[in-house]
Amino acid sequence: MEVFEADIAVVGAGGAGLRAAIAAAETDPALKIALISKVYPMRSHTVAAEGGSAGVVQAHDSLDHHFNDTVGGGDWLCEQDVVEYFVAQCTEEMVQLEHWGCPWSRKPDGHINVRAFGGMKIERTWFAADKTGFHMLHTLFQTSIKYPSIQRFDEFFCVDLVVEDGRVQGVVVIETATGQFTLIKAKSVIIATGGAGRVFRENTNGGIVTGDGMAMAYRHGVPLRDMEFVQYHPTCMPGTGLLFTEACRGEGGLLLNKDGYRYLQDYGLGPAEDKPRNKAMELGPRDRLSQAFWYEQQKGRTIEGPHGSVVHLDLRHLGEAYLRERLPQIYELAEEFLGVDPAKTPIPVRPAVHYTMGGILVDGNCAAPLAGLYAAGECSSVGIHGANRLGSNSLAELCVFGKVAGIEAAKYAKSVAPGNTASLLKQAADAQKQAEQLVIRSDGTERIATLRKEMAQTMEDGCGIYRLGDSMQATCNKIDELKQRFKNVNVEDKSSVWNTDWLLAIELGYQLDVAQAMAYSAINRKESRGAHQRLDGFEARDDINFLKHSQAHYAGDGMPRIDYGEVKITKSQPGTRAYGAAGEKAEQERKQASHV
Amino acid sequence: MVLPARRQNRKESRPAMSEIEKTIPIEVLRYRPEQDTEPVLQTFQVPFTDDMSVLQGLQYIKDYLDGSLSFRWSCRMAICGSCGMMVNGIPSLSCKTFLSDYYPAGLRIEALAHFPIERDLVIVMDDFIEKLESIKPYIIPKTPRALSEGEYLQTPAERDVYEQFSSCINCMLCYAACPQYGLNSKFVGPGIMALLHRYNMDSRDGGAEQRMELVHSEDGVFNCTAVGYCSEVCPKHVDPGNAVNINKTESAKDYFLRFVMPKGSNSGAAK
Amino acid sequence: MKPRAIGKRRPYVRPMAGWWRKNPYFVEYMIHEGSAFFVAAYALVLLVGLLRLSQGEAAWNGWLFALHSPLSIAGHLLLLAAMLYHAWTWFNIMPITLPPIFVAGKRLSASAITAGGVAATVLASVILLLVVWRLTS
Amino acid sequence: MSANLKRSNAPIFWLLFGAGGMLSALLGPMLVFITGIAIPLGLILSPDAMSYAHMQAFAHHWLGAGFVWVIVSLFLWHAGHRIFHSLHDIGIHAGTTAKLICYGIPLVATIVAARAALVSLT
Ligand SMILES: Cc1cc2nc3c(=O)[nH]c(=O)nc-3n(C[C@H](O)[C@H](O)[C@H](O)COP(=O)(O)OP(=O)(O)OC[C@H]3O[C@@H](n4cnc5c(N)ncnc54)[C@H](O)[C@@H]3O)c2cc1C
Ligand code: SF4
Ligand code: F3S
Ligand code: FES
Repeated sequence: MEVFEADIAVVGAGGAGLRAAIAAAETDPALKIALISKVYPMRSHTVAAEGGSAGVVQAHDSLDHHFNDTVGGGDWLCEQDVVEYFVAQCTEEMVQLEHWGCPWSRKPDGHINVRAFGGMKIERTWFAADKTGFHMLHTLFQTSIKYPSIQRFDEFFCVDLVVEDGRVQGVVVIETATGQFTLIKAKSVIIATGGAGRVFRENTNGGIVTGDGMAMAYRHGVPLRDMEFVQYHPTCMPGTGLLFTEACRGEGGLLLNKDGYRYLQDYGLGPAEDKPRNKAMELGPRDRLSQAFWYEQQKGRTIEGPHGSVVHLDLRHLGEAYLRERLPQIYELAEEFLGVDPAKTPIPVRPAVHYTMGGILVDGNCAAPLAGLYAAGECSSVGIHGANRLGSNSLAELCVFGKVAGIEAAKYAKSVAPGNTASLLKQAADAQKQAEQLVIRSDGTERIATLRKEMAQTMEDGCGIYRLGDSMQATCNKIDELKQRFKNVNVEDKSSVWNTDWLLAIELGYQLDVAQAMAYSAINRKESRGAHQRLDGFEARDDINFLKHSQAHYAGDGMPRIDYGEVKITKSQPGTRAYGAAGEKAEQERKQASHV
Repeated sequence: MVLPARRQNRKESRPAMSEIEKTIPIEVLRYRPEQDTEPVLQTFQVPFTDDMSVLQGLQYIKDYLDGSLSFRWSCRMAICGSCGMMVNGIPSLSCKTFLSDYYPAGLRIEALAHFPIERDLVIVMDDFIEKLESIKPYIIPKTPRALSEGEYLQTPAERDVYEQFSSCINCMLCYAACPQYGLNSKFVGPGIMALLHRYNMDSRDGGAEQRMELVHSEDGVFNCTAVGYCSEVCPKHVDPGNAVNINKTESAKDYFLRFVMPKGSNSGAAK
Repeated sequence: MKPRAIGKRRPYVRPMAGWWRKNPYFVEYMIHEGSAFFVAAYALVLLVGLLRLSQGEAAWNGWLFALHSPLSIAGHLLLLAAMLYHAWTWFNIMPITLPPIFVAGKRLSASAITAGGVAATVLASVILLLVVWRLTS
Repeated sequence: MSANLKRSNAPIFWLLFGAGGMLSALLGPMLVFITGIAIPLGLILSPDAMSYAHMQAFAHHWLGAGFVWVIVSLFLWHAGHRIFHSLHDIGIHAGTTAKLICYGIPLVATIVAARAALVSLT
């Protein structure tokens, strides 16, 4: 096996991984950084983010407002000290991206422009038309080319971490083009492999979003935190799940049921005014909007389409010219994929899985409990999203915590000596054997696609917008069963060059582990909070028993062990999560209460 | 309490044939370097619904008919740039090309033209990446600015000048469309020129002179004969052919004016 | 980027032979490139005329006479068609060759640029005809 | 990438090609019509428009002589450059030979036309 000696290995070259690699390279140009990605960096799913990235800029805004929106939006399951750090860093990171060339949309005077976003009290979402993630990713990727110490491993698939002496010391990768294995030795490893939305059926995620890094860390004993919190985005394309960004509503889009009625006013988000007000109606948080859809569907007030029930996202009143300027990609998506001209016809939408709030447990320095291991981006749980992420906080997170992870991993790498190559190689050889076993065996009977579809369906059935004990139990059982059946998986393709069948099988293994952590974390949380809503007697939030982070621990073939960790509260005591007029009233009361 | 019965058309693990009325023949150019000496066509009968993309057709083949078919894809929404292929000879993003447009005659899918085939529909894109890396695709500040000074000011009009060229998703359809690249792969080519031009046109950038060396060179823009098909197939309206051809004028100006105006007189960027 | 290992790879390079026959767009391209032969032919006709003119009246009249032959007229009709085709394709590709033109903050469309080129040809032709007419009547 | 950063000399030929292309697009059709169709057939213009006397007067002025010289040479530079590339396009890499022919003819023609024009001028 080939061995590559690096100081830092970054697994994942999406927004978080690239930002981390750049930060590490800037910390000390002498450090050798291996940047590994199973796809070329610009294919990473950050590319699909449309709406924008948060950072306080307006005079009447403040870090406190951003903090309160984030913590309240997360139903108080946030690490408040980390959120404080986060909101304080966002703007500088956005400016940094600007200096690196990100084509942010501008105001006529040349300053950057911001737009409204769901759950945010004041406009603070930086945007580059509706291709924000695309521009951020390309800016970061192209900027990373400037640093000679970053050695990219494009289209190298990571299959395992190597851990020795209680610390992580490298990763094992497959070169997709050849099927050959390489051990990348590193003194610290940053995981930035993105989310896991693909374990669900209808989702907004790209095919590569399969939770690989989460599963790798998990299998090495690192807990996955808050995995039951999976965000449904309320406005997605029926069938494919492709996203119509929240910016559609930020720009003034309306949600209508089959009677043309703005139904959100019936769910505590009103009153309905002509223009959506921040934190009200269409600009409520995603969990609430998706839940409202569910109720409308129950009441038979949705529209039946070929891919299930839909409501209408109405942009007509914004006019073609404005839509083409602010939401050009949305315009094209609607035209090309649905044959709908959004200036003339409302767009049919329904909720789909969008974001994994939980992930690899890390502290405010992005350090995991395993020495030398760091994580950043959607794969991590650094603690800012709590039970529900606010739109535009994730792209900002990639930058803020990508940078932290890069700096911290660089520091750590300088503090330890390189490991013993021989024994690391032995571990790598084991990992290779295990991965190759999938291809070598010829007696497998289970189709990859069948297992994958059954997994995605059962996750939707049991861990959807609303959850029940019985159906979650059924999902847990089903995932256990699928894990058993996976042992009998059949990889049809036996070749070495670009064997995607093989890689899909490995990904499926990762997905099953992550799905299991989600399902078991969900069934154990006997309350409703944020994106985790139950209808079986646990409809209320229970701060006494569950103002806690769940932590799923890997247990091989058995069911994961779930325990709980404390939530750090600094300045915001848990309150009622209210939006619309009720939200404004609640805020008034909180203010008065704090004055006396 | 029970959750509502799922939608009527809930998909079983394999779509029931009754749900899918039509079948379309898809011819795929296969090349497995470990077993084929040269590419061969293979035909699959794929059941489809009207909203299915060509990419979904290929996924159907991989999932149910032949797991060994390899192709790149990810976002399914025409933004990641992975899924470029020749569909009936035309460079296309397979995720935004729809099967129903080829019914009933069927369609032929091949790997992107002008690139070496690695395997099936996967091409070797090293050349494109090396070119991308070679053009300094990052801001070389005209006037350096500290983060504490905030953002550079850039008016919407200044942004418009380069915005279109910054929308390139690196899908390489334009390379598959450009015969001059096919004939001479040293030619810098349309997509990379769009990117280069994007930086040169950015009001924050002062590195144009460093990048122009490649533009002026024998591998530069004068390999282009203004075929224009690159811009025709570009799925993001980048108009890469425009970037190439504007730079012919720029390069020609420089070719003659360099005798009049010595180097470095109008740009401070050092080599 | 890390250079790729070879392993069992055997990248297949497809031949380019006959590429221009495989796509109607390229066929059209080759045809409009072919208009160059007609431009050259006409330039040679003129060159001969110029030479003849410099050789005196008899030589010139010989050339002029040749222009009157039906064969020459037919040939010039063909040349005219080719020239028109050349002009059309030239302006058709012009949007790609010009820097973006903004009029009142909006980018001039490709068809507007092409139309502008065609209009310029019409105008230039009328002027040329008028000048010739003035000079010779 | 081992980019060949040697400066290309193409701008010279490209400019001549472009100028000739533009000129032939703007004036080509009408010129063909006038000299090859209208005058021989006596359409619109008088049939003796190109009589020796007329033409002598025309070519005697530097504007007239220059006009013909520019048309002839630029048209040929345009055509030569295009044909050279087309040969490359269809896979004929005749190299120096093709280059000599495609650029040699325009060059010779430019000189010959200049001489003829000068003779007519005087
Ligand atoms: C459609 C859509 C729209 C969104 N819009 C917004 C928005 O407007 N605002 C906002 O704040 N957030 C938005 N989000 C969320 C946000 O974009 C994501 O959370 C974020 O981009 C994730 O970035 P990342 O760097 O963590 O991961 P990714 O960008 O997904 O990158 C993961 C990387 O890991 C690599 N990788 C994974 N597994 C392996 C492996 N086994 N071996 C090697 N490499 C591996 C991949 O190749 C990739 O490079 C959106 C998300 C989606 C899906
Ligand atoms: S210019 Fe257009 S066709 Fe070429 S790579 Fe970029 S997006 Fe693709
Ligand atoms: S197709 Fe090729 S030849 Fe030029 S205009 Fe486009 S680069
Ligand atoms: S799959 Fe991303 S562009 Fe088609």
